[in-house]
Order: sequence, then C-alpha cells, then structure tokens
Amino acid sequence: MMLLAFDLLLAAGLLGLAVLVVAGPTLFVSLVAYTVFGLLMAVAWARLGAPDLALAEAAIGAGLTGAMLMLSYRRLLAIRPERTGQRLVRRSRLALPIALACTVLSAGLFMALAGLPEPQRSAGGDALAATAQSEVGNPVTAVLLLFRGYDTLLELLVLLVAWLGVAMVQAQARPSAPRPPAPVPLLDALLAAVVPGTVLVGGYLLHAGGQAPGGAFQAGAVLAAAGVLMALAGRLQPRARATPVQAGLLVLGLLVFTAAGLWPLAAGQPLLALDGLATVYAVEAAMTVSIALGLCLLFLGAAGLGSK
Amino acid sequence: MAAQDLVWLGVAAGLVGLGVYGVLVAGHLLRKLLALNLLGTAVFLLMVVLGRRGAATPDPVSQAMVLTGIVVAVSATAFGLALMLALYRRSGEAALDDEAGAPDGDGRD
Amino acid sequence: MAATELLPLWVLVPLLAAALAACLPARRAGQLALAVQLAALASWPLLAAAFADRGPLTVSLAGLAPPLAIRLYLDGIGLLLLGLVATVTTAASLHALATPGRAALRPAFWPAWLVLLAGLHTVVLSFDLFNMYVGLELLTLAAVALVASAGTVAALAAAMRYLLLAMLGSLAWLAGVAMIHAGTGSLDLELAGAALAPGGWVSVALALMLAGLLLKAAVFPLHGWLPLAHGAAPGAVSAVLSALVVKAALLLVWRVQLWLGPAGGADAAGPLLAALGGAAILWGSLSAYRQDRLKQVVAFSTVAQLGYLLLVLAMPSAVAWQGTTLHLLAHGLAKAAMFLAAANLVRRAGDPRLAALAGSDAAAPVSVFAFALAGVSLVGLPPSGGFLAKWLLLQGAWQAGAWWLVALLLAGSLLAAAYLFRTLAALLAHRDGAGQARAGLPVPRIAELAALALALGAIVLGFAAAPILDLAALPAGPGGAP
Amino acid sequence: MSALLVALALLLPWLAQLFAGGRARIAAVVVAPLPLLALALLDAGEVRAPHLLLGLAFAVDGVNRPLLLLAGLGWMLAGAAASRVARAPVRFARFWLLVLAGQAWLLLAADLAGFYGGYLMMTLAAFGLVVHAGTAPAWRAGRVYLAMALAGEALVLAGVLVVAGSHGNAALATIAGDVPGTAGLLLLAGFAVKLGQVPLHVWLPVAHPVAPVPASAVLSGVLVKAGLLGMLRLVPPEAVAPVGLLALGLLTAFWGALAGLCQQRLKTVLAYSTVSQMGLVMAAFAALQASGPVVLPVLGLLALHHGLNKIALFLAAGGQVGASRWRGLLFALPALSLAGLPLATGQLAKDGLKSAIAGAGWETVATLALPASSLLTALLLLHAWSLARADRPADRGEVRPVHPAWPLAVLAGLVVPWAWALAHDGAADRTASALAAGLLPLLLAPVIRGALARWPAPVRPRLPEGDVLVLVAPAGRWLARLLARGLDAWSALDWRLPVAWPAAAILAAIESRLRRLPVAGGLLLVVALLAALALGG
Amino acid sequence: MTGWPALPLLLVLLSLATALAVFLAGEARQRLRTTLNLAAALAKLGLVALLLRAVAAGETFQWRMPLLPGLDLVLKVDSLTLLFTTLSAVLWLLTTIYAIGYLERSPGRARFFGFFSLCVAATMGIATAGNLFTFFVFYELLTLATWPLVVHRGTQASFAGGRSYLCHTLFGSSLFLAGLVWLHALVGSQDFIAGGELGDVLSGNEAAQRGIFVLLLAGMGVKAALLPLHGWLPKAMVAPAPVSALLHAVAVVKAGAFGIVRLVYDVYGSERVQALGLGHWLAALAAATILYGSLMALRQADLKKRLAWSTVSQVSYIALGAAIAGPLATIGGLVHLVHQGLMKITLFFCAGLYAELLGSKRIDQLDGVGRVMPWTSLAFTVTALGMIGVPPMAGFVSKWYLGTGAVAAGQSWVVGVLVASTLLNAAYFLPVLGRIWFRPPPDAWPAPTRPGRWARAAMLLPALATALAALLAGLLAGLELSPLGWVKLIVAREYGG
Repeated sequence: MMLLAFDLLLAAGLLGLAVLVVAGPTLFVSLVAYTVFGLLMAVAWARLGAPDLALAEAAIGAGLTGAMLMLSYRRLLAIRPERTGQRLVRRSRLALPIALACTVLSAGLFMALAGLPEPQRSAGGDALAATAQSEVGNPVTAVLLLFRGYDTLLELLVLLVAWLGVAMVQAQARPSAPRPPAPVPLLDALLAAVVPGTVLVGGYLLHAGGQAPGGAFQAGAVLAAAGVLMALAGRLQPRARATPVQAGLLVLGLLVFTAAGLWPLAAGQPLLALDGLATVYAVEAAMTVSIALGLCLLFLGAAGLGSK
Repeated sequence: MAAQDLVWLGVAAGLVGLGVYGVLVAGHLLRKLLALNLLGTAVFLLMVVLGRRGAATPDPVSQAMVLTGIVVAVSATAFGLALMLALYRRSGEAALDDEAGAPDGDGRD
Repeated sequence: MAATELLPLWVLVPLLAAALAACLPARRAGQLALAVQLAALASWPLLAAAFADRGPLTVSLAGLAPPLAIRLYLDGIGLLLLGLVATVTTAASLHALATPGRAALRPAFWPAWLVLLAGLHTVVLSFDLFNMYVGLELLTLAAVALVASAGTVAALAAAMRYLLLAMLGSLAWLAGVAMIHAGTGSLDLELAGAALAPGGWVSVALALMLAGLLLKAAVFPLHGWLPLAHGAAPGAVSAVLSALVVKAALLLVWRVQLWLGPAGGADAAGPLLAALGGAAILWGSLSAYRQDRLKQVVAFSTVAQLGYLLLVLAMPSAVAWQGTTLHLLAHGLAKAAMFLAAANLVRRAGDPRLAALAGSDAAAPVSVFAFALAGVSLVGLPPSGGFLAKWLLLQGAWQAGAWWLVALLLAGSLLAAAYLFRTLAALLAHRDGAGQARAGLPVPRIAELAALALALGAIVLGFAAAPILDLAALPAGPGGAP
Repeated sequence: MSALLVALALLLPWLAQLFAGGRARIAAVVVAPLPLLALALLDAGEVRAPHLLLGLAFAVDGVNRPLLLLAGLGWMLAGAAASRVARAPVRFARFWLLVLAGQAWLLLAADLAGFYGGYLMMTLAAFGLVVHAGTAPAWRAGRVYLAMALAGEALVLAGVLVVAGSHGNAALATIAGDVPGTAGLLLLAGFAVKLGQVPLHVWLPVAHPVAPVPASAVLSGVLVKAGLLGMLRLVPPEAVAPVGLLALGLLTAFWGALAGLCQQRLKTVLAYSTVSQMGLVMAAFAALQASGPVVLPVLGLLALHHGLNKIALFLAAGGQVGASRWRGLLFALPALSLAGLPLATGQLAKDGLKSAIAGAGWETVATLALPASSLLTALLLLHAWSLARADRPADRGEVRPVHPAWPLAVLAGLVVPWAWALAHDGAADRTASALAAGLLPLLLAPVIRGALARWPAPVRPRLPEGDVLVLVAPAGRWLARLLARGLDAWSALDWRLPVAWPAAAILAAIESRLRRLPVAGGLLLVVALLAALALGG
Repeated sequence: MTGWPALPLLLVLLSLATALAVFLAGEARQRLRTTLNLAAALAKLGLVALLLRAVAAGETFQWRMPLLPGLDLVLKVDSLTLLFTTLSAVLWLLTTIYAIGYLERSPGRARFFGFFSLCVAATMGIATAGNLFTFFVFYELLTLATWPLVVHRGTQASFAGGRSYLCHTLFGSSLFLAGLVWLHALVGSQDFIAGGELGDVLSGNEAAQRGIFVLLLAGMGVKAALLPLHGWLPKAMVAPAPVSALLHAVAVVKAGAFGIVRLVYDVYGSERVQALGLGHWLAALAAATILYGSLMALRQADLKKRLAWSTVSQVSYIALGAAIAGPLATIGGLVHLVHQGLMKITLFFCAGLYAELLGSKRIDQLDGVGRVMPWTSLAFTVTALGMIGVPPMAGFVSKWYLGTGAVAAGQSWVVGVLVASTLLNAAYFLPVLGRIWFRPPPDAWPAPTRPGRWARAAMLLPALATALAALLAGLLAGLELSPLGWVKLIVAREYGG
C-alpha cells in the first residue's frame, strides 16, 4: 500500500516538473525543472527495479545533460548579451489545437497500453535463461554485449556521429584563444578530492558491470563527469580540432568491439559471438574510454566552450 | 495489470503528450530540445513499465534498449545544442519559424 | 555459407571506415570513403549471385536463435537498394571530391558521409525493429550533420528543423516498437508479425510507427522540411539525401506493411498511404512548377516522385511491385544525377535563381544534357527506366481496376513534364549579354561526368530492366521467408 | 500517226521555252504548233505511254481532228502576231507556250487523267495571258477569269473522279459509252463555263478584250473550243435532255448578240460575237446528242469556220482598220464570212446546222430561230465594222504596217473551211435556193442598221462589259469580305487553356505554413490518427 | 525468309551514333560535323537502297529485344516501313545539305545537328517499329528530340511555340499510353501483322475495341494534326526553316500519319475498322481537318504559317485514305505520304530561302521575287501547283486515287471534299504565285543578305532536287520504282489488294 502512495507521489512530481519544463514562465525555470526531473527519473528507475537505468539516468540524464543545457543557456546569453531580458518568443497560434491533439494522443496511448496482451514467449525470458549459461552475471550487460551486441556497436557509432556533427558545426565558429587557467585554490582542493574519487567509482562500476548493475555506459558517464569538471575548471583545454590521439581514443571502443566481433569469424564461429569473460571485459574497458571521451567532447561542443 | 503499472503507464502517456506539445509549441529552440528529452524519457519509461508488467524486474532486453536510447538521446541533445548555438551565432535567432531564412545557400557550397 | 556470413560486413566495413576517417585529414578521409564505396560496388555482384541462387539471405548475429538475437535479412528490393546506394554514393562522393568547396573540406564531412553509408546499409539489412530505430537514428544524425556542413544560415536552420522533426519521428517509431515488443514478446519482424493479432493497441502502435516513417520519408503533408534541407545542402549531399535517405524510411514502410500488415491489419492502411502518395505527386509537381530556384524545383520533384512509391500499397500485385522497384532505382539514379547537375549549373552561374541560369547550355553543356536525361527518366518518357516503371505501375493499376491510379499516374507524368520543360526552357533560353563574364566558378570535369554517368544509368535502366526485375521478384513478404 | 510526231507535238512548246528568252522567240512561237497541224492532216491512230502519270494515251480521231487543224493554224497565225506585243514580250512568250503545251496535251489526250491535265494546265496558264497588260482592269478581268475557270475546273474534276471511280483511268473511247448521269451533269456544267454558255459566259467578254491582240485571238478562236471537245468526249446523251441544251444554245446565241450590240469597244463586241457563235455550237451539240454522231462534221466545220475567222477579226482589231481601204476589206471579208455570206463557209456551216437541227426533229427552231440569229449576227458584225472603221490614228503619223499574219488569217478563214467541207462531202451539195435564203439576212441587216441609226446615241442602250457580272460581282466581293472577317475573328480567339494555374502566392503561402514546426507536428498527429482509424476500422 | 536481323537496328543506330558524335564533336569543329552528317546520310541512303532491293525480292528483316517479361522491343522492315524510311532518308540528306547552308553563321549548330540526327533516328525507329510498344517508345523520343529544335532560337516566341508543342504532344501521348496499356492488359504484346488480327482476339468486346481505337487515334492524331489537336503546328513554325522543312512537313507530321496507317491496317485491319463503324468517323474528322486547315490557311499573312496550315490540311488526306475501305483509297493515302512530303519540303525550303536571302517572311513581301530568284520561285511554283493537284505533279496522283477510291467505296461525298480542298488550295496558293511572278519587285528588300556562293548553292540545290522529285513522282508514276509503284506493291502484298 505504501509503495502505491510513493508511486503516486513520484508520478505527480514527474508530471508537475514536466509541465514546468514545457510551459515554465522563463527559460531558466524550465532548465532547473528539467534537472530536478532528471533526478526524480533516476529514483523512478530504481523504484521500477532497473538499477542499471537508475545509474545511467543519474550520470547521463540528470548530470551531464543538465549541466550541458545550463552551460548552453549561459553561452546563449554570452553570444548576444543585449537580449538577456527579452520575453520568450510569442507562443504559436496553434497552441490550443495542438494541446488538444496531444491529450488525445496521450489518452489513446494510455488506453492502448492498458489493453496490451501478455505474450506467451518473450525475448526477455530467453535472455534470462541464456544469461544463466553465460559467464556474465548481469542480464542487461549480457544482452547489451553478448546477445544484441550489434545494437551496442551501432550505438557507439551514434555517439561518434553526434560528435562529428558537433565538430562540423563548431568548426565554423572562430576558435577562442586558449585562456591560461587562473589559479583558484579552493577549486584545486575540490578537484584534488573529487576527481580521483570519480575515477575510482568509474573503475568499480566497470568491474561490477559483469555480474551486477553497472557497465561500460555508467562507468563512461562517471568518468565523463570528471572530465567535464576538469574542463570547467580550465584544466583541460578543449581545442577546436580533435587531435589524432583524441580521435583515436574516441573510436577505440568501436575498433575493439568490431575486432572482438570479427575474431570468431576467423575461427568459423558466428559473428559477434564474444567468447569468454576476458573479451567482454576488454571490450567493456575500451567502450568506457570511448564513451567517457565522447561524452566529454560532446559536452564541450554543446556548451560552446570550444569556440567564441 | 496491477494498479502500479497503470499509474506508471499514465505517467508515461502523460509525459508523451507533454513532450510532443513542448516540441511543437515551445518558441525557443532550447525549450524544444528539453521537450524532446522529455519525450525520450517518456518512451523509455513506457518500455520499462511494459517490460515489468509480469515479473518484478523488467526484462533485460527492455533495459538494454532504454540504455541505448538514453545514450542516443544525450548524443542528439548535444548535437542539437551545438547546432542551436551555431544558428544563434549566425542568425541571431534561437527560433525556427521565421520566414526570413532564405530557402537555400548562395550557390557556393 | 560465406556470402551470408559476409552480410554484416556491409555495415561493419563502413563503420570501421568512419572510425578511421575521423582520425584522418579531410583529403585522405575522402579517398578512404571513395575506396569503401568502390569496394561495395565491386562486391555487390557477388551478393547478387548469392541471392540469385539461394533467394532471400538471413543471418542471425551472435549465433543465437530469434527472438533474442538480431537477424539481418536481404530480399530482392534490399539487394537492389544496396546496389543503388553503392552507385549513387560513389558518383556523389566523386562529385564532392572533385568540387572544391567549404563543405567537403571540413574534417567531419567524410566521416559523417561514411556513417550515413553505414546507416543506409543498416536500415536496408535490418530485420529487427529496434535495430531499425538505431539505423534510422544513424541516418538522421549523419544527414543533419551533412546538411549543416553547407555552413550557410539557411543550411543551419534547415538542419535544425530536420533534426527536431526527425527525432520526433524516431521517437514515434520507438513508441510503436515498444508496444509491439511488449505485445508480441519479440523484436524480430517475422516473429512479431506471426504473433500479432488485430486489436485496438496494434492499430495505435502501427499508426505511430507509420506516422514516424512518413515524417522521415517526407511524404505529403509532412514534407515541409525536405525542400529546405535538400535545397540548402551541398550538391553531393542533397543528391544522396533525395535519392537514398528518404527511400530508407519508405523501405521500412513497405516492410511494416508486408510483414506486420496481414496479421496486424496494417494492409488496411494501404489505401490511405496510397492516397497520401497521390496527393504528394500532385502537390510536389505543382509546387515544383512554381519554384524560381533550380534546387527547389528538384527538391519538390523529390516530394512528388516519392508519392509514386506509395501507390503500390493500394494495388499490391506482382506487376505493381516490379514497377515500384524499378521506379525506386530509376528515381534514385535520375534524382541524384539531377541534383549533381543542378549543383554544377548553380555553381557555374553563381546564382541559384532560374532566371540567372539562361544560356547555361553554352556554359555547362554536359550538365544541361545530364539534367535533361535525368528529367526524361523522372517524367517517364520512353527510352528511360522511369518509363518502364510507369508502364508497369499503369499495368498494375489497370489490372487492379484502380482508375483513379491510372489517371493519377498519367497526370503525374504530365505535371512532371511541365516543370521539367519549364526548367529546361530557362536553361536553354538565349542569354542576353552573353559577352560579359559569368559570376560563377568553373565546374570540374569529373563533377559533370559523375552527373552524366548517373543520368545515363537511369536511361540504360530502360533497356536493362529484365534481369533487374528477375532479381526483385515479389519482395519476400511473410510467404517468402527462408 | 507516229509516236514521234505526238511526242514532238507535246514537247515542242516546252523546248521552245528555252528559246523564248533569246532572239528566236517569234520563230519558236510560230514553229511550236506545227506538229499539231501535221497530226491533224495525217491519218488517225493511237499511242499509249503506260508509264507516264496514270497510263497516258494519245489519239487523233474524228472528234479532235478539226480542232487540231484549227489549233495548228490558229496558234501559228496568232503566234506570228505575237511579235507586236510590246510589254514584257519574254514573259508573254513563256505563258503563250505554256498555254499551247496545255492545249496540245488536251487535244491529243485519249485518257481521262491526261484530258483533265491538259484542260487544267491550259486554263491556269491562260491566266498569264489575260493579266499580261498588268493594268487594273486586266487584274480585275484576271480575277474573274480565274474564279470562273477554277469553278468550272472543280466541276470537271468532280465529274472526272466520279467517272474514274467506276472505270479507273480508262481510255476516253471506252468511257464515252456509260458515263453515270450525275457525272455527266457535272462535266456538262464545267465545260459550259469554258464554252461561255449563259449565265456562265460573264468572264469571256471581260477577259478577252484586256488580253493582248494575239492572246485574245487564241482565247476566242481556239481555247473556247476546249469545252466543246470535253462535251463531245465525256458528256453522255442522257445527262441533260437535248432539247434543254438546244434552248441553252439558242438563249446564249441571242443573248450574246443583243449584249454585243450594246457594247462600245470593238474587242468586246467580237467577244460577244464569240459567245453567240458558241450558243450555236451548243445548239449543234444538242442536235448531235439527239441524232447521233452523224452531225459531227457539221460541228467540226462550224468550229473551224468560226475559229479561223474570229482569229482574223481579232488580228484586224489590232491593225487600225480605219487607216486604209485595204485594211477595211481585210476586216470585211472574215466578218461577212461569219455573217453567213453565200459561197463563204459561214453560210455553209449555217445550212449544215439548219439541216442537223431539222434532222433532230425541231423543224420550227430550224426555220425560225436560226435565220433570226443569223440576222442578229449580221447586225452585230455590222456594228463591229462601224467601230473598226472609226479606229484610225488621230494624226497621219504612226500607222503601223499591216502585219502579214492578218491577211494570211483572212485567207485561211476563207479557204480552209472550204477545203475541210470538200474533204467531208456531206456539206458540199447546197442547192441554189439555200444560197439565196442565206443572202436574205445580209441584205436586211444594213436596212435595220439604218433604221436604228436615227435612234439618238445617248438613248442607245449601253451595257457594261460582262453584263450579268456587274450584278453578281458585288455580291461575290461582299461574301469574300465576310469570310475573311469571320476567319480573322476566329483565328484571333486565344485558345489558351483558361485553367488558372494556382498562383505562385497561394502555393508559396501554404508551403511556408507546412514548414513550420507546429503545423508539421500537428499534421503528424493527424496522420497518426488517420492511420490508427484506418487500421482500427 | 528473314535476312540479317541487325539491319533494322543499324538503321536506327546509324543516326543515333551520328547524333552522339556530333554532340561530342562540339561547336568548333564545323568541318568534321559536316562530313559526319553527310557521310551518315549517304550511308543511310545506301542501306535503304540495299533494303529496297531485298524487300522487293520478298525478304523481311526482324530484330527483337526482350524489355520486360512479355514485352519486347521489335524492329521490323517490311514494305510499308521502307516507304517511310526511304522518304526520311532521302529528305534527311537534302535537309542536312540545306541546313548546312542555312545555318552558316548562326550559333548553336552542334546542338542543332545533334538533335537533328536524333530526330531522324526516332523517325527511323517509328518506321521500323514492329509493335505498338516500340512505336510508342520512338514516338515519344521524337517529341523529345524535336522540342529543342523548335526552341532552337531561344527567344520568347520560340518558347511559346515549344510550350504549345509540348502541351499537345504530351497530352496526346498520355492518351496513347492509356490506350496502349488498356490494349496490353487485354491482349498482351501484339506485333504488327498485315491485315491486323486484333479483331478475332478481342471479338467479344466491341466497346473496348472502340475505346482503345479512339485513345490510340488521339495519340497519333496530335502529331498528324487532326482537328482538335492541331493547334501546335502553326505555332511551331517559329523554328528555323530546316526544322520546319524536315520535321513539321515530313518527320513529325508523317510519324502521326504513319501511326494512323499502322493502327488501321496492322493493328485492327481495315475490315475490322469499318465493321466497328470507326471508318466513317475517321473519314469525317479527316475531311473536317482538310477543310478547316485550308480555310485557316487563306488568311495567314506569314508564308510559313500558311504552309503550316496547308500541312495540317494535307496530312489529313492520309488519314482520309486510311479511313476509306478498299485498296484504291489506301493507295491514295499511302502515296500521298510520300508526295506531300516531297512537295511540302520544297515549299519550306523555298520559304527558308526567301526569308534567309531577302528577309521576306510575309507574303506581301514576296512581290516580284520571281525576277530576283527565278529558280527558287520556279521550284515553289511547280510544287504549289502540285499541291493544288495540277496533273503532271505528284499531288494529282494521290488526289486521283483518293477520289476514285472513295467513289469505288461508295462514299462519293469525299469527292466533294477533295474538290473543295482543291479550290481552297488554289485560293491560298495562286495569290502567292501571282505576287511572285506578276507584281513588280519593291525597291528595297526587307533584310537582303549575301551568303557565300557555297551556302546559296547548298540551299538552292535541295529545293530544286525535291521539286524535280515531286514532278517526276507524278509524271513517272507508272514505273515500279516510283512511289506509286512501291505503294501498289505494299497494298498488293500486305492487304490482299
């Protein structure tokens, strides 16, 4: 009974924040609402019994995305200082009909979802059975790497192409002169404490991913957070053009995963059937590095730090 | 369908509606991107909730899909923001529906 | 055995190339891209041979059985689409490499190009609903990046609009997939199709999926973003976008209609989709006739020609499917040729407006000839692939007794002729003051030859249609499953 | 009759064209008709040329022999006089030879297509002669001539095609037998235009006077007879009742003479005399239709006699008859011959005609009508004589010498018909009484003339040339103008499709809305809804 | 027995190759282009001569290429094909010579001669087409190849002409395609067979046969300038003279007429057409076009426009011949296809000469031209009289056979139409002749030019050649080798006499 009340509370919170995000008085209010929404979402995932998702949501959804949006907002103001106080752009005349259509959509969706039948044999069941035989304990990691590795590989490519897009758009802006980092003792002390901690947490998540919730994505996200902190503090100087080393690290995950996928082909095994825990961990590590660097570069691009 | 599932389905459906509304109606591009993220999260919520109707833990395939979805969402948002900044820098407008923009480039692409 | 195992390579090779290209300087990345595409073009015959003797190919990745594993699937239309992709991208990349311009020199251009290629191959080969989602995402982000590469304000705005709408479409698709997955327990197209039983929720799921795809395929009335994006993008990019990317979404529409259709009642949506297709033909042609910029005319022509690909859903028969397949190929080749030629002409005249393009036949004769040849195929005048496609579609419509389709097909080609010859008249018009120098830049020979090669391909398709149609026997609906 | 001679007859006019430009123009013009004359004198025969056109055939037989003789002589005599044509002589010679070529082909043709070919070529080429003077009346006359000629030719073409429908391009001889009634009527009407029967005669008195002297001579003397040849060859007896033809002939005879009397110009009077003579020829033809080919020699004689004498008269008209007594005589002789002077062929021809008509059963006509027409002819020629005598140069100055062709023509007019009559015994044994009867009109004519002379000049009825034409012409012109205005109005109509292409503005407006995100998104939802309904339904 | 199959293909490819070679040769190399054109024209003439001898001996040539399952591209050479091919080949050679002279200094000649050869290739394709589908393919290619020629000058007027041309032809081709698809759906791919055997295949379905016939006729009618669809022809006169000469007097217009002949004799068969009662309708339509064309020609001030309207009227003779049952009318229609081609091309040559040398385009600018350009005017006069139907010339022969054929078939009203048309022809040609020969020349010509001696010869000789051909075609009609002789052979062999 208690759980139901908690769920209702959580639901109300989520919906309220969503309304605030969409129809908040000013942009800043929407941004803050979105960040809080991210956090609540992490709680929701935990509540729904999906620890991996909770971790990912917390690190990527709430953390990185929230920060990115906030910095983007600040960059907007920096580009055109004279337009800070301007009221929001006039709401479109079609607001009412679209609102109506959206409510119809929600209602229709809800009724459809409610009426969804229960399948006899589901892929999920097979996945759980298959994970039992494989060395990997955590079913999500098993699905991600062993059973549907193809999707994960493509997902890395999505990360790469997002970065390419950012680089494409960023390249057109004039690269800003690299500012020498001003020594801020308090900040240095904070960094000295936090950064090693995050690296440690990242390493643990990577290791635990095999058997328990965690894995490449979550570890990558945490490391990315560390990277972002360093960049914000001015320690890491983002250059407009990624150096070959940076690019190499970025695509490391992709290369290792593909190599691991193609290797069994030589031995006559079917493609992308990663054998043995060692390969899984190797791939996981490479992916973590790529994801971390990728997310970090994306953050810098999105926040417009790299350019004037 | 347990009561909890219905609640969460309701949340998911509501978020979908709000997300779509936000993307379409919000004037400022940043707010549109926010709404897009909302919509993404809503769909992921929908997948997980549908995944766990029977058993306590949602089936791993749904979770894997959502995980991939989250990464895709963050990539798309980052790219969207970068694009918005570039557009704002070049055109001074952070909104799309002005008619001023000439349909295509000045010929020297 | 070897061929089926090599199927995933069609995706992995461009993927690796993209990764490598990201680390290489722009010039080298371009050559790498060209090399990959030429390799694809060279290996296509092997794939065709394998397909010819063993019918549709299926590969289960990671050696597991569906519904858990992801399966790749290649049927007749998929094979031909791969061939088309290889041809068009090779020619387009030759054009981009040859044409000195800001876009192609950007470091991120060629890697994004390769990701686009990988995305296309993913979508064509994919047989798994979620895998299609990731493929569509790849396509969208790569396409948006390439559109933005033009660097102009219009390009950035168009890219932004394209991104937002495409993401909306993808999420609609994902919602539908989630429901199908939850309802049937499987993401595999065939198993999901088998397990589907007509019901209220299925209609909503399929409706969302179809709506998402129609938005990405820019079918009327959701085509608003296409003229902006394809108009603003660099020549080679708009060629690939118009000829291939929008077609990938349509391929998924066919897959949904064919595999989830019979069980899920999706074939009831056939007439609606065909009606939208018909409206697209009329609206696209009329708008194309009214444009005053060359690239806009070609972009709206895409909106119109895509309509033809949906008509088959109202009259599904062997002849109609053959016609649709042939139209897919002919339009791909012709539209790419037209966009490349248009880019050359606009570059040569230095002004995108039709009025300023007078006398182009003296300035860039090969491009005008390529444009005209491509136009001939688009309008469906005899010696071209477009004509045979129109012929087969007419036959299908006649046998299905769908008189409105016959009228629509004939009216469509008349309207297409209207805007083609109006444009040609503008190009051939007598340029007063031909003496003073043109404002534009010289067009490299290779760029013109690339356009001409594709245009000739569209014309030769008119003669070499028989072997191609044998390959594309009825797209393997559920009946054709291995 | 050798094939070579026929070929020569047909081709010589074309060869002569080469010399028309040079000094030997007159020689070429005179020599060109010689083969025709030779053919007329040699024996009959037929030549076939299957490869030419639709299978041409040429023949000389009883029907076209007199006309060949007339043509041969007439063209040579008039050709000689052509040297006197001052204005653009080369062009005149070229058209002259064209008309001759057409006439040669027409006379010799023995197949349907060939006959029509010659007929049409001759008609069109004659236009060149009519408008040769280049003056305004010449152009007007040319237009009238062409209009009437083309109308006639159209009727002939229709008739010929109908006939050919059943026979193909058969020889004229075989066709003469069964020509369908309608075709006969068409052909009759067509040839009647050429033969100048009332009311289709209006072009003749307008066209002939304006042409140069030799041209008028040939037009009146020889070309008019083409109509007769056509009727003889093609018009079957059952086409129109012979008595109807007779009435038409007599009407033309009287009308021609009366109208002639009201004219003031010599050449117009002569033209009207041709019209009236052709009326008599039509009467003879009616007799032939009624009583069969026995009348043929009479027709031949009549044609020959009229042709030669008319040529002589026209040559006289150009020769300033009033200048000397000798010229007066040269004018009087052919005139009297035409009027029917006994012992001259005129009277011979008239008696033949009288007996033929009587033979055909119309005694009253023979006894009453013919003498009256003879009287009128005499009066007309007397009127012509007075006009001719008035034609003397004002001052004594330039009197052109008499052209040798003139006396020769007069001689031919007197001698040749006799020779022809003797050769065809039928017409020779005239009794004395018939001769006396012939003299009567000649005596009466001066008496009546004297009576009429007192009639005051201004009151004397004066008819414009072409009499009926004056009424018809304005109607014709009005009709032409109406057609022209109608056609101009029609072609001025702009047939552009009235479809208003959707204005660019409307399209652009709707298109720009479709681009906006809210609209695009809204439409996405609408499409999703529609799809759901379609699927769910 | 069938001879070497590739011959019909060679006919088409020869001109196609020339077109490509000329395009690639580019604008500068004028001498190469001229030799290419002339060599190709002569080679084609040789090929046609070879074919003539072989087909006369009874051989037939056929080349087949499967395009789609159940649909072949067929090129076949039979006696009817050779009638049209010979005409095109001869006139292509002469027009090329004429065009070389005519366009001596004007720009865009590579483009002109390229599309020119393309048009001839299309015409050859139409002539040798073995079934309706192949016919349609080349029929459309002809539209494509002629449009650039019509708009060659690039001025607004030429584009207006081009637009009208396209509207009509593409509209017609849509109807043609609809009919073809309907026929194909019912009967499948049908080859042209003498006497046509569509009838017994579709015996039951009368309405379908009539519907298909009407649609196909509309498609052909556009290019054959039958009444409601004739509007484009006078407007297309903005094209340069060689284009008007070969295309609008011979290639395009004859393609339509040839199509009607194929449709009536080789697809349906003459008896079937009469049985369906379509013969009368077609005859009435053709007659109406004949009269309407002549009437409109009366009031045209521009010489080429008057000739264009005359073409509209004259081409319907062929349709009239096809519409009337019986061998005689067929002979008349078919032989007029050649005769009208010869005569009309001469008239356009002369019109081009007058316009190019003296700049006199309107009829009232032709006063006294006979004195200044005697030979051209002689050719003009001979052929004008031929058009009216004055005997020794070719026009008379075809009128004769049409008239006699109509009477033999019991439709005497056609004679009335023929006679009326003769009168109208006279009414609009004779005044022109009158001006040429009888009016004094003006003191100054509108735009006199003095092209080189070679150019004048290159323009004058073809005109005289075709005029002479028209005269001889009539005069020596009896010979076997004459057009009439060959047509008699066709009718005897193909349609059972």
